[in-house]
Amino acid sequence: QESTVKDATIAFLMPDQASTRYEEHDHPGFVAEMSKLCPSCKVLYQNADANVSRQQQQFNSVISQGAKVIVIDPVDSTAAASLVKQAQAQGIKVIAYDRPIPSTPADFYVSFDNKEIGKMIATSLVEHLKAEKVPTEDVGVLEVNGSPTDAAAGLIRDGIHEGLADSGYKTLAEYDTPDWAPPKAQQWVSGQITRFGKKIVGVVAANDGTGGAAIAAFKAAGVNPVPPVTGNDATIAGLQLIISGDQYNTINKPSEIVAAAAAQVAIQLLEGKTPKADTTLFDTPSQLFKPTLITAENLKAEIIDKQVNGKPIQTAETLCTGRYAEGCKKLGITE
Amino acid sequence: MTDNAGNHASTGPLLDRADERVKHEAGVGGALRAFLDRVRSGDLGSLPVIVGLIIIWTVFQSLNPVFLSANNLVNLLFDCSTVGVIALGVVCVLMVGEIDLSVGSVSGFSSALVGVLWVNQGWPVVLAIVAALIVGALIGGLYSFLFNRFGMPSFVSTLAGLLAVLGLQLYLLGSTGSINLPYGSPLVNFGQMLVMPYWVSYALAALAGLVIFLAGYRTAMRRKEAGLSSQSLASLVLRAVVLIVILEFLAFYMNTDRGVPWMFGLFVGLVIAMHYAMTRTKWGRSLNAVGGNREAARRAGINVRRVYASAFVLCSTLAAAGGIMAAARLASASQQAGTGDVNLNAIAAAVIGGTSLFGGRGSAYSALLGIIVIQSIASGLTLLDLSSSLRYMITGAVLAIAVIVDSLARRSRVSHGRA
Amino acid sequence: MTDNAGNHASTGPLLDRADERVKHEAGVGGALRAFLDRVRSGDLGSLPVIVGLIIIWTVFQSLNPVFLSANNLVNLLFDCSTVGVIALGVVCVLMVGEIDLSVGSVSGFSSALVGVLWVNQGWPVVLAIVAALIVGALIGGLYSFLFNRFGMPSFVSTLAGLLAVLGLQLYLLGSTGSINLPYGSPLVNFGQMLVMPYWVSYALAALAGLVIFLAGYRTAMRRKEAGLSSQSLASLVLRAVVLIVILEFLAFYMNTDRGVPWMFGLFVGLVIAMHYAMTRTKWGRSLNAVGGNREAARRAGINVRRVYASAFVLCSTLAAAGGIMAAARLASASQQAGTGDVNLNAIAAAVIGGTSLFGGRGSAYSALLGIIVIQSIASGLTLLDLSSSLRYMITGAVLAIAVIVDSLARRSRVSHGRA
Amino acid sequence: MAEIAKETAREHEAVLSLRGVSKNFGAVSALTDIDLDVHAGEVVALVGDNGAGKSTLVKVLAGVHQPTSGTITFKGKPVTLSDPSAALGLGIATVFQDLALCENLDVVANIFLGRELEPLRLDEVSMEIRAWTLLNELSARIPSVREPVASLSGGQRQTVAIARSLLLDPKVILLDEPTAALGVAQTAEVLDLIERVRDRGLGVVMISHNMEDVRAVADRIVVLRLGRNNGIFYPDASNQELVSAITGASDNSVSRRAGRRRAMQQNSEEARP
Amino acid sequence: MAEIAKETAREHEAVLSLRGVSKNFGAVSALTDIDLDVHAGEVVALVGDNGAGKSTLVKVLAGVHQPTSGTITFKGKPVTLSDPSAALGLGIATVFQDLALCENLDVVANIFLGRELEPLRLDEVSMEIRAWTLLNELSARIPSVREPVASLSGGQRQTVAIARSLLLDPKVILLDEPTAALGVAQTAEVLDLIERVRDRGLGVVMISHNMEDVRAVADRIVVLRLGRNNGIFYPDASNQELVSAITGASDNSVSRRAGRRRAMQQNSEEARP
Ligand SMILES: Nc1ncnc2c1ncn2[C@@H]1O[C@H](COP(=O)(O)OP(=O)(O)OP(=O)(O)O)[C@@H](O)[C@H]1O
Ligand SMILES: Nc1ncnc2c1ncn2[C@@H]1O[C@H](COP(=O)(O)OP(=O)(O)OP(=O)(O)O)[C@@H](O)[C@H]1O
Ligand SMILES: [Mg+2]
Ligand SMILES: [Mg+2]
Repeated sequence: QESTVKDATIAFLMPDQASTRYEEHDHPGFVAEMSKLCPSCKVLYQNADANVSRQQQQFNSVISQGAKVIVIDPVDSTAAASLVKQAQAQGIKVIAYDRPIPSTPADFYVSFDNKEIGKMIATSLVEHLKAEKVPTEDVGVLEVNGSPTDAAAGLIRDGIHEGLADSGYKTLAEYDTPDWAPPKAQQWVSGQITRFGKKIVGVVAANDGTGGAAIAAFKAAGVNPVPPVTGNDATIAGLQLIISGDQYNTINKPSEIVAAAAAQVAIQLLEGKTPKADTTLFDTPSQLFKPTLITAENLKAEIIDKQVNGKPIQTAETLCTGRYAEGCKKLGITE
Repeated sequence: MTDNAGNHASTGPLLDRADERVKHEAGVGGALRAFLDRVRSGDLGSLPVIVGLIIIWTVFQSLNPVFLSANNLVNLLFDCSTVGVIALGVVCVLMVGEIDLSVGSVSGFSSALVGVLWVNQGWPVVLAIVAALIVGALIGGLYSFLFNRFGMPSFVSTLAGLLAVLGLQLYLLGSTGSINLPYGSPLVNFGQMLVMPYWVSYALAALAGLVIFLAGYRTAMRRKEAGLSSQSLASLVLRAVVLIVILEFLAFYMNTDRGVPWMFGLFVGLVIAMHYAMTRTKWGRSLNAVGGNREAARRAGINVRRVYASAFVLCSTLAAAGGIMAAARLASASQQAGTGDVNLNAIAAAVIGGTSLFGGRGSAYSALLGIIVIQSIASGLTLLDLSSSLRYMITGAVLAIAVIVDSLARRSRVSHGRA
Repeated sequence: MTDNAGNHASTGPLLDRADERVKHEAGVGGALRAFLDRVRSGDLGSLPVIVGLIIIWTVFQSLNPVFLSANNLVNLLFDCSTVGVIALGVVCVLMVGEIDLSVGSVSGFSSALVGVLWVNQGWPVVLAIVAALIVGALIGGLYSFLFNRFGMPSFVSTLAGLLAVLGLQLYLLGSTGSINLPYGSPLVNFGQMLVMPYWVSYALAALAGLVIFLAGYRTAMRRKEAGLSSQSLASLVLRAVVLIVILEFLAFYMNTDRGVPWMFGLFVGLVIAMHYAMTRTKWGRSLNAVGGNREAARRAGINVRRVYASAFVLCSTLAAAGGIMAAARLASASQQAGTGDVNLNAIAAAVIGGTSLFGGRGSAYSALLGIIVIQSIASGLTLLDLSSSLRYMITGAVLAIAVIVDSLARRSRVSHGRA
Repeated sequence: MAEIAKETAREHEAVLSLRGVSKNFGAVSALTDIDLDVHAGEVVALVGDNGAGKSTLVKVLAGVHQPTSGTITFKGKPVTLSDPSAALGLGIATVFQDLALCENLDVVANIFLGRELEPLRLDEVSMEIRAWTLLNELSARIPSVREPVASLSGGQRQTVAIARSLLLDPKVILLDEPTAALGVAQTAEVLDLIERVRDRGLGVVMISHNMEDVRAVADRIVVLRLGRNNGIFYPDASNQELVSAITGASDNSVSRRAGRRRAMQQNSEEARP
Repeated sequence: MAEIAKETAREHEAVLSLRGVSKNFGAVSALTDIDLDVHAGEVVALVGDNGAGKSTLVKVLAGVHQPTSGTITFKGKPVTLSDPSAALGLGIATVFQDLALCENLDVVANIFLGRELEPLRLDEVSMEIRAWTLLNELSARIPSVREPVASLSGGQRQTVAIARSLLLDPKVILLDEPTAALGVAQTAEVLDLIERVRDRGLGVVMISHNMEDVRAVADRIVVLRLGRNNGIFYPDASNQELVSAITGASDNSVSRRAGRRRAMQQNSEEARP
């Protein structure tokens, strides 16, 4: 269903490199949908590398290049308000993507909900612990958050707090990982293992990188079995750790779906239509997608078997290399 | 001991032209020939960096014609100003052979402070800005205390400062994450849209040329009177005219779009003031001397500690100013402000512009030139659709190329014995 | 011109004790007195840093008794090794008065390379490691080419390298983000759990003392024979015994937990090798000379370019090695590896340990001491429940305090005319 | 040691006087118990072997080093010279052996370092004229005063350092081997200059290894040896006397060399018909 | 200019010879069209005013600077001295005026810099012994050879630099004001040393401002003036002759000073009863 819009320029501004999703999933997904809807349109892609002023620069630059719609995943949700104002003053539409822009309503908002993600991984871990009948007294979980200077990490942290709040499990200690750097997370978790030893019954880590680091810390300390560790982003490394039984869960955000939705909204805005909204968040018409929680149980169904844009999220070949082949067999991914 | 200065104006060779081994050229033609000589021997000042810059601009323009559009250049000027002011402070500490790794943190902290005091606490904006500048100055004062009193290497003290001040910034913004500065307030307008009225930009361009000419003329007259060699009137006029033409053209080109940002005007004003201070005041002399040979400066009776202190304080204060400008530009004081590559960019701008890390060599203009190089690369690359990995690689490569020209020129200067 | 070395052993004062203005002390008591004299005059080597370290340890231990537990110390040793190896390379470039800002990127890139070649491409692990080290060396080679051929300041070339290599790392890992290194593989075991068998650690501790004693004894004999002053047997024995006792105790304490990690053994081995190379080989002499006075070294016929090249190559290679060790420790090659504060920590470790940023002063041990200081602070703080903002502030403050002791000592050395 | 007639013409109170000054560097005692007096209108030559402590003594007087013990009296008042600016403030100008110039600055800037004309708007023209005047007075041949000092020859630098010290109106001038790198003409100018400033009533301390120069301008010759006072001589002391005070032995390489040369000359004279 | 008898005893081919060598630094021509020959077993003294270009010439010969034009011939073969190691490789050892020592290294390390014994396991004991021997030969008084050179006095450093140059077995030694900072005893030793190496058949170029020293050891005196050759003299030339070649005028500050002093002495003698 090709649109009537021709030759428009649309910008797609992503925030950082902390996970590969933006360049591996969001951007390709957006471009794919766009080329279906409007083959003559031009998509400008930029990644701000977690730098607010660079994002501002990129924002100005795409305006100079004649972008009429800007899809932005803000590095700093609060600071992006001025960008929205600036664009809207020039008649340019802004779609907030992934992270909301609370103080100034954008024209539309499509997203997975970061706070929800935090809550999901935490709740899932708690349920798992309860199912395993881990007692709540005298033990607790560690919480490894994202970068202290990253607003998205703050949202995830809030979600995790919510998820852990009434679980009965104490939070033994929590840590904001500078720059999301796994080595820092590892060093911190190692320290906590020395401190709390067997008291640690689980780790809520805000992404797969820090989760993997927590696992490495346990392995290095000779803890066996490793207590359940969460993750987020469904990276290959994270999925493989789930396959090998080292990591408990991760979050799959089939970003292609959200990206495609953003593309559709962008075209509708260009056509002058009002895109259909599910709900309104921060005065912004919004469309929210629910991420999927991945554990060993549903990994095959959600990652290998489910098709997004005609291809699976990951293939068995990429995941089941080398020492993961065995785990794959156990989960029924490969024969 | 004797005091018979002046009145050598009689006959014979000029006072400073007595040595027969030195070739001298006179008049406009002579000035040109001397210039070519200097090009050949590699004594070029900032010319090589400018050549590097022109190469970069040509390449980016050919890749995307938006690059040299007035609109994009105006954005470039806005973006240069914030880190540029920080780099200007860095030039000061580099001049004395020290370093400040915490300029990024200090800039972020001062923006947070302005946000908290102004928006959250309701102070008048001017007071908030002054408070932030004072706090910046105090941080610099602390470094200079650690340096002068304990001899702590500035690399270590400012690294500690980097961490501690970042902590303060996070602490200040802790509950809110980031604070939006009110849109439409004078500060935000200044950072985002305020440009000079056209006539002001034209007038300033003309003024610059005029001042250069008058200062040159006055000096030339005094030198002539005193029996020293002096620049010819023709070459003075030529220089002033060329300068005015270039500046007026730039102003005109910017004025086809929004115009010249006041923020950039402030930056250039600070650069010029700093240049004056560094070259034409006793303080600047001391700065150069301490950077060149600390012990010699001390033996000349210079209060070395005070010079260090002034450099550190100035650097932190300018970093704070740069941070406030960045906050104005972004209309927000955020936790990310000042993190990431602000530090490295500010120091790199100074170094790329030609200021030495080892002290005693540098100029205020190096901050201006260096930051324009860095921001041109950044801006040029945002106009190309590149993945982050490619962007990093290309930024690195372009940076190296931009500096190779300068390095080669400096090399030839060394081989001509003028390092 | 003459060649009558040797055989001054007859009568009269020793060859190097002829000057009556110099006080000399003999024997064990004398050695002690000389030591106290040195303490008073501030000529202390690494003692002040060690004092700073002890202060930090005491404070952290009193805050959380887990800090000095063998378990935590073993973790500390593991963590020190990775950045420590990088810092060791940084010492090399600092020695010649240059800098390498890209060690972090290079370490991250080499870990990515090992991940890709070994895990994804199925190369044998040793080959992958060798390939990564070679690529590291090539990067260093490129810097030295830019430096020697174009005279590009290393600050700029390695800054460009920082960006370009980071781009390469992102590109390599682009499709996967991060690569898990297989648990249970020898590399990961090496990085995570491999410790020395108890007898090896005890034997190595004893060996160290023995080697020190024998080398000292041989030198003392040769010096005595040649008519030079020499250390007394008693003081040699004393030193060796003290060293052995300390080392054996440390080994014993570590062995109450897991034991001494081989990775730390590798690090210390590299430090000792580098120390030997820097103090006892012609290359090390050249490194010191070039760092102290480049022109003097050149006039002495030293191939200055080769010395710079060796420093840059060694630095990048060690950075690559450090990156591989970090990947082994984390069991993963990730996009974040080497970013963040790896650069700054590595350079800071060298500087805190006492290596000068200006060249010509430093030692391999500074990497060891400096990284222990930095990691002790980090480790001590992980044991306290602190918010990020407080953590940053305290890290900064503790860092400053740790170095103040050294700075004070160095100051007193200057005022005693031994800077 | 001979009395000289001029003695009475001079003020008797010393401008600068040292008592029991010692200076240790770690285990090395560079100066031990030094006494020294400098009167107004007097040239005191300080001589001694290499490493005798002459420069250390000058640095103590210039405030560069602090003495380990001992007292310094300036115009009758005890003073502590805690740093060079204190010494400069009292009117003690110094030309250091290692010159202490800023290589990155040009000649004018070096000459006026620390005492620039018009702090807020340097008067470069007047400074340049003054610099040329001073340099010409010293017969220096410097191609341009606007080149950094790094490009000057050894003697040119020394001239710049001397020119520096003449700028203020000092009470005492300390010259540490001021003519070591100078050409014959420049040396003659400097010796003239020393006599001129002496005649203007300044106290001058000059260090030199050139006995001829020393004898030419000095009113009193103070010998240091291994960091200790080793006698005071007057210009009419014989070379032999001076040299043996300096080297601490009458049989030294100087006398041996002189002896050898005499012998050779005699030989060749005898060999000639 | 007088002939000397020893002439025939020497080899006639020059070890080192320069033709038409010029060197410009930017707009300054430091050397213009210099010709110079150094024979084996000959001491050539290079004299000239400050800034005459002597050190520049030595640096050209040592490979530190590349000449702008002109040819250098070593043992009859034209050579390009592209860097100091090329010159050292040919056997040209140099003591520079600015000494070129590494202040952060100790005396032994400086003396042996670039030619350490046993590259992979420095033989510190032998090096130290050798260093003491060399230094004692030069009558140096150095408290300890294990202190960094930074703590040495000016003369001590110069001795270290001279000791350095004796280490290799050079064919030609270039000495740029080797005795400027030396005490009387050390100067005598160095002059002795120059004669010894000359007698061993080495070519020696010595720069000095001390005419007495020059005349004492030089076989030939080459005068530079403002970067040009300004005549060749033999040791028996009169002081007057030499000085006017150096300064370029027979009425110069040296002769004026000498005249004044003579007049004064006569006055005072006349005044005496
Ligand atoms: N690197 C350089 N750059 C520019 N000019 C230089 C450089 N080196 C020397 N000169 C100039 O060349 C001239 C000759 O200097 P040189 O050092 O050879 O003199 P010199 O004869 O050794 O004098 P002196 O007796 O004072 O040591 C001087 O005028 C000096 O200013
Ligand atoms: N900063 C220092 N640290 C250690 N020792 C020093 C220091 N300065 C000087 N010395 C020592 O003090 C002694 C005296 O040095 P000084 O420079 O005063 O000698 P000098 O009389 O000036 O000799 P010269 O005639 O060679 O210039 C020397 O042995 C020297 O090694
Ligand atoms: Mg001296
Ligand atoms: Mg010279």
